[in-house]
Amino acid sequence: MDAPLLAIENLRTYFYSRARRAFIRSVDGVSLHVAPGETLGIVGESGSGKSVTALSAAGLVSAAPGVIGGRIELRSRQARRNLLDGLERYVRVKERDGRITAVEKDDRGWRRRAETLMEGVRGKEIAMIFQNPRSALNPYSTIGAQLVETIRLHTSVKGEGEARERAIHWLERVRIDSPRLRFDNFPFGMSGGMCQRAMIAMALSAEPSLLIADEPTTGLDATIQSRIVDLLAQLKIETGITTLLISHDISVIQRLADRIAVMYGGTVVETGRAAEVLAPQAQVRHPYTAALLASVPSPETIRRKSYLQAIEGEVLDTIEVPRGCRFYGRCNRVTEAIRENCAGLEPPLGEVAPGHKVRCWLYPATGKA
Amino acid sequence: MKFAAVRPVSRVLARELAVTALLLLGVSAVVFAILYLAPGDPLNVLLEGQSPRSELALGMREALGVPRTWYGQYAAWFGKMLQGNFGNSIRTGLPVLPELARVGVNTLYLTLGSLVLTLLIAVPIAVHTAAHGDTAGNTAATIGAYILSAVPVFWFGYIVVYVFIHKFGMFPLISGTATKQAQAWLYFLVPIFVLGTASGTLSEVIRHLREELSRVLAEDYIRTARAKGAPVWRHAFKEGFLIPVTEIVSAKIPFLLGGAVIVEQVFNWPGMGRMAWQAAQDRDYPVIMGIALVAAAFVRLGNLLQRVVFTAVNPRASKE
Amino acid sequence: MKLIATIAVLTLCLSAQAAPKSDGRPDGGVLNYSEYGRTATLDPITSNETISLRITELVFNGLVGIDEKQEIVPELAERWEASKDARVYTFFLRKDVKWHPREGEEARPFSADDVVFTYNIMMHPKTITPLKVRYEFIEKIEKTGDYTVVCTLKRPILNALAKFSFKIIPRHGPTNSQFLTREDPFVRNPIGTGPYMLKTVTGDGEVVLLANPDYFKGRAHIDKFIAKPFADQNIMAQALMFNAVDMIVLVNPRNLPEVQGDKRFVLQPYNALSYSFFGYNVRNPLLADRRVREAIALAVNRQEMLDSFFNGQGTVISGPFAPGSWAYNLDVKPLPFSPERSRALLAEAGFKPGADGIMEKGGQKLALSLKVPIEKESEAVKRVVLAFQNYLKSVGVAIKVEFKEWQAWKEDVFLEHNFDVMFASWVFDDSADISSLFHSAEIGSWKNNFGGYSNPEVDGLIVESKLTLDHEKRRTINRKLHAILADEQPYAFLWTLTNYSAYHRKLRRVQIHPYKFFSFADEWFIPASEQK
Amino acid sequence: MRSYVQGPASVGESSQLPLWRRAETIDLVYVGYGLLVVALVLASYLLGALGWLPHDPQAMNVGLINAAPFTPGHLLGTDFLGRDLQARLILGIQAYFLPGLLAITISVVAGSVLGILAGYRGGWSDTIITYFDNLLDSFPRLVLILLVIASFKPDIYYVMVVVGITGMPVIANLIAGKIAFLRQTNFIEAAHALGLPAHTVILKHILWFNCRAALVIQATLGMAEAILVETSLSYLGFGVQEPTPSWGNMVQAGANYFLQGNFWPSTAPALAILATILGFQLLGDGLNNLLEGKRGK
Repeated sequence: MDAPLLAIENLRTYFYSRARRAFIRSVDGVSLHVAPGETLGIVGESGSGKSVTALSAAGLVSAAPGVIGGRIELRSRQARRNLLDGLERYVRVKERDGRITAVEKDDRGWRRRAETLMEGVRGKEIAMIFQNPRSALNPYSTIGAQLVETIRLHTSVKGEGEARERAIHWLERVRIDSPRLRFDNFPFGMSGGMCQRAMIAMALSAEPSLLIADEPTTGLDATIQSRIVDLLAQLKIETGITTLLISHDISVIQRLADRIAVMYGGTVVETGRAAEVLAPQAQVRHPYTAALLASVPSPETIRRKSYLQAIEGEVLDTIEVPRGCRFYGRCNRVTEAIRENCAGLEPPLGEVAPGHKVRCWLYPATGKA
Repeated sequence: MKFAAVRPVSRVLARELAVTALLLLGVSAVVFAILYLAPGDPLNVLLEGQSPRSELALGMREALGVPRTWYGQYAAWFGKMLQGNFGNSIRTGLPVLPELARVGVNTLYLTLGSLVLTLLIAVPIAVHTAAHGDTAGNTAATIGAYILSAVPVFWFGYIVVYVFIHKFGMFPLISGTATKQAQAWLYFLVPIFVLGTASGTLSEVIRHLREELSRVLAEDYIRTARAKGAPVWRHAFKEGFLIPVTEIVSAKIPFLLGGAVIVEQVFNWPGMGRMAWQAAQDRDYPVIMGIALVAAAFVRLGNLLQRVVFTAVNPRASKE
Repeated sequence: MKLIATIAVLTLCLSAQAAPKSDGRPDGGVLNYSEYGRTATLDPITSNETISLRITELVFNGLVGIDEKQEIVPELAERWEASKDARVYTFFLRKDVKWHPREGEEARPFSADDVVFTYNIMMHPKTITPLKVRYEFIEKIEKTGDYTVVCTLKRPILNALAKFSFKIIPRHGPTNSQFLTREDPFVRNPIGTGPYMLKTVTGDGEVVLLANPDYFKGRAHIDKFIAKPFADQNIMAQALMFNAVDMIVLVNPRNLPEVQGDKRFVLQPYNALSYSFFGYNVRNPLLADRRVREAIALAVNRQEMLDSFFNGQGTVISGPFAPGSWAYNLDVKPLPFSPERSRALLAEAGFKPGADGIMEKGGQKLALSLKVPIEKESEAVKRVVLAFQNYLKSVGVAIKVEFKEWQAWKEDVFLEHNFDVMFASWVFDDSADISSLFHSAEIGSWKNNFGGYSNPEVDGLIVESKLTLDHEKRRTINRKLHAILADEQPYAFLWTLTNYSAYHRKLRRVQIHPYKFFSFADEWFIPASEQK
Repeated sequence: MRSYVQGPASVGESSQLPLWRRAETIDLVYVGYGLLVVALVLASYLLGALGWLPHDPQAMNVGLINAAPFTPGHLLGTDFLGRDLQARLILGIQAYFLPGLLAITISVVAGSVLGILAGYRGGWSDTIITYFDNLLDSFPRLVLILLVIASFKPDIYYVMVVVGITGMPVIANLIAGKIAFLRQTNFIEAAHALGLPAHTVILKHILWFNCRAALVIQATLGMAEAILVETSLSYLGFGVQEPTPSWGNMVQAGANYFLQGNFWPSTAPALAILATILGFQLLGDGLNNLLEGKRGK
């Protein structure tokens, strides 16, 4: 595998709840990498930290204390740098038996540092699209204007007329109906699907190296969803853009992702090529992934008309993180042999097959995590 | 960002002017009611010092063309007002409208000047607080602004006059056209400085701008703008700044006009405020009616500005 | 003021062409003087505020004038004759007087027609003027020649001559020659015969007057007078201290120490013929009893108030006359300050202190309402009124102070007589005529005897004093009146204040008329060196 | 440099920390100072009402005019009539207390009624009420009050009635806006769907839960404005009349000596006004942040 376009190592992004005077450990040591041209799908229940990981990558986390550790290596054509370079100079962390107990962060200093780091990256190298498109577009200016703005900001095209043509070209590529007319429309006059297409056009018009799609189809009704997924698939083929796709909807991930990372409680519990992770009867599978797949109607379950199983228990409260495996509370494949480990010691993310890692004591690691 | 089509703005203008006309009618009715219900007779200011045997008083009423019944008086006044004749001041005999026009300009100058100053102080504090949250700097500035807007206007005026006299050795009173003092333009600024800072509106302007801008900065489309690497300011400007500023400006004009009455007294400023006080004392009802209407026109003008900006900027509004 | 019975006339000023004054003093310079409040109208007939009267003094002349020694001197009338029965006066007018020229017009000569015109327009029913009441004693004025005028009175009155100082306006002045209303442009842009001509009234109410080159008494020294209106007396005082203005007409008592301390300025006292008093409404049974009124007067320490509120600038009085005037009876001493006598008198009048310390008689508490007009910056009035309340509290008289807005106060006092005690001060013109204050005929709406005081003996004396032509006889009558009123106490007579004007030292030979202020302004001058 | 410390995470989901532990310190300071001022105002009102004053506020010492603070017997000096400033300062708030409350009740109660009518009922009542609001807003505040007083009586209650009436539109717009917002999130339809009677929806859900913070803030601002308006009127001579003391007429009386260099008689009451109004403003801000949730950031 050639060098990854984006490599996230041991990323930590915490928030602070004044109500309970405790850290919300949204992203608690996540390591991921995306190869050029590849689409990595991150899946997991809401609250598993997948969106926060994406936002951290794009440097859009504004709440306190925000990103406090880890590295985000970007190796694209124009920019090769660690987006969190020098973070340690602005953050001092106190740990007690492996758990962070206090954080001191120079917000203003880090924000200035991050701005310089992100120079020419955010919006240019890394583009993002969001969940509810209608509110994500500036209601006070037309779709065309917002597109032209991105083009003139990030591409060599500076002339007004030229940029306008380029924008219309992109509207065509996202298959918006009558793009010349839509160019002068305001967001409130357009449907959710249409807005999302405009968002995608806007993101891609900057010709980014990496597209981060944070729940692009959630919030759209079913028929529109599938059309947007088709569009993304189409664009992936046409542009070969490297994508970081975040969704809680497994069917969307199945459809688009080359590789998959399953996140739970702020950590990656399983990662591997899509085919392996989602294979119907794979022997090696993390209990949480299995439970996730079981709760989604697949042709096979429809054929067997078997009931879908819901995963009992609630989503992990990332404030009181348990000592051992985070899924232990809801795991139904705990055996006596590994119970003691599962309860007391967090399993490492071991490689069970080339490129396929699982964080579970059922499959003790063959290689290093 | 091209403004929305001009047609909706003109529609708003038409509607707004109609509403303004109705409101001015309302204002004149309210003022007339107050004057009519008030005990005492507005003509007494002239009868002072002489015993008005009934026929003399009657003689005077005809002289002033004062019909008997109240609705007669109102109708007469209203009829004349429509042709731009606001009647004559009982005290000075001058026709009211030209006098108000001449004097109104000074008050307009004072009000707008102090409005600009209030914004010059309030905007940086509000924007900084909204953008960077409560730093020591902007909290101190905010509290300082709250203190300034809690200060009695005329007392602050005296402080400024005192400082001007003893520290700068200059007397902050604009002399009339008769004698030209050297830095005359400087003296024009002093009352504006006082009304601009101590008119009691500073705290609310800051609060309104800060709240609106904070709300907008938390909107999704601002996050998209940052994700796009576009300057946040260009996206937040319309909803986060332009509309709140026009809203608070149009809301605060009545207060500034009120403050003007005091500042004009302290600084001997020949404005409408001072005239209003004199007229209220003499119950010079043509002048009071005139001032109420012109002042109401000021306020409606501010409101019109706000409506026009809102419609022009906000696409959804112009489509209604 | 001696009444000149015969025609002996000093034709002081020759009728030569109006030349510059030959008193060797320099002409030129500008006088900025400040006024508190703004002029309404600038003509002598419709204006009823002292600010406007001061300006008309500069712009107009009367038939006769009054000099610093209160003597009657010729002005527009060179000489005059009075008939034996003092009912017909003939005035022989100067021939060399010209009206101020209007733009582009020649200056028109002054003649008898102007005098007749002034009288007629003044008395027209539709003209609204405070002068009607004062000149109702004139029956008619006729012209018997271009420069002779004959006035017939309804009845002979004492020093009638002094009353002929009313200002004469040109017959080509007002647009409406029948009657004068405030809408008439003449009211704002008058022309007269006086030492100064009105040039402009600026946007913010500043009145600019230029010296009249053809003034018949010789051109005034100072080139230009500028009246600057102020809305705030503190600012006005500072304006003087910082040379924004050269003169203040009436210095507020609280600013006296500040101005006194500065040797750049001259503090010139002038006794405006006026006195302050607390007036009683004797319709109230409690106050009908003379002893109660005297008790109140005794309980108030007037000298202490004078010293602490007005720097002692004023004299306590015992009767309704200004101390300087001939009618004041110096033998009648003002009531002393003695709370004990006051309590004794109240007891004698049958009052016993109630539970709350307030005097009671037959269940009725001696609680009186004191009505005072609100004037902006009437801080001196507040001090006197509140001190009055404080003093009376110590003798068991409860005073409820009610500040009323100016119009409402006048209606309460002069129209509805709905008050127990009121505070005010009377300002005289030049004659000591107190008939309108205490004569029982003057009781009624808008009449000056608001207290409803009637005493047949006083009525008789007043009428007698008005009719006698013999000055000495009149003096004794007035002195008798003074004694009775001092005893009857219809008012608690307080004091007469010394008014102070303050002006920059550069102003020389400043003589101030007690009432009209600028009567001798044409004599004032500024040395050449200081005429910046 | 901001620091965050992980406390004992044992606090259960339900028992959130009490409001005051959760709030930003700055908001606590604001509300604290505000409540202190309110307490002082109440205390001085009681002191005044019960008459427990260091000196008789009306007793004049004509020899001791405008005495400086710390003169023997008068801690804060005396005013232009030699009356004790300290006693008058304590009594000075009394002039505002009841009239101020009157102004607040008028604007809050009447304002709410109008707001509800306009927002909830909508239709023609909305247009009429917006017309009425605009009408009241069209008057320059002080000129209208001046007119009423000069025509009727310079009485603090008249002033406060006018201040109350002209304060109605602000609250009416506020509530109508809130209702429009709630309608947008079809909160009101949901409440109806639950079969809640109209008055509970209005009173409990709209007014109490949603608008109470805004109403409290408007009330504090209303009191602040009442004081400032009276002070301005005192300068024009139409404020609270002597001999009753009010901070406004004390500042005015003292200001006459200001330009001559004697600052104290007007500075003392001005500082009192300043501290009180600052207290109301900060109380308003603090409550707003606590009740309406975190600032936008």
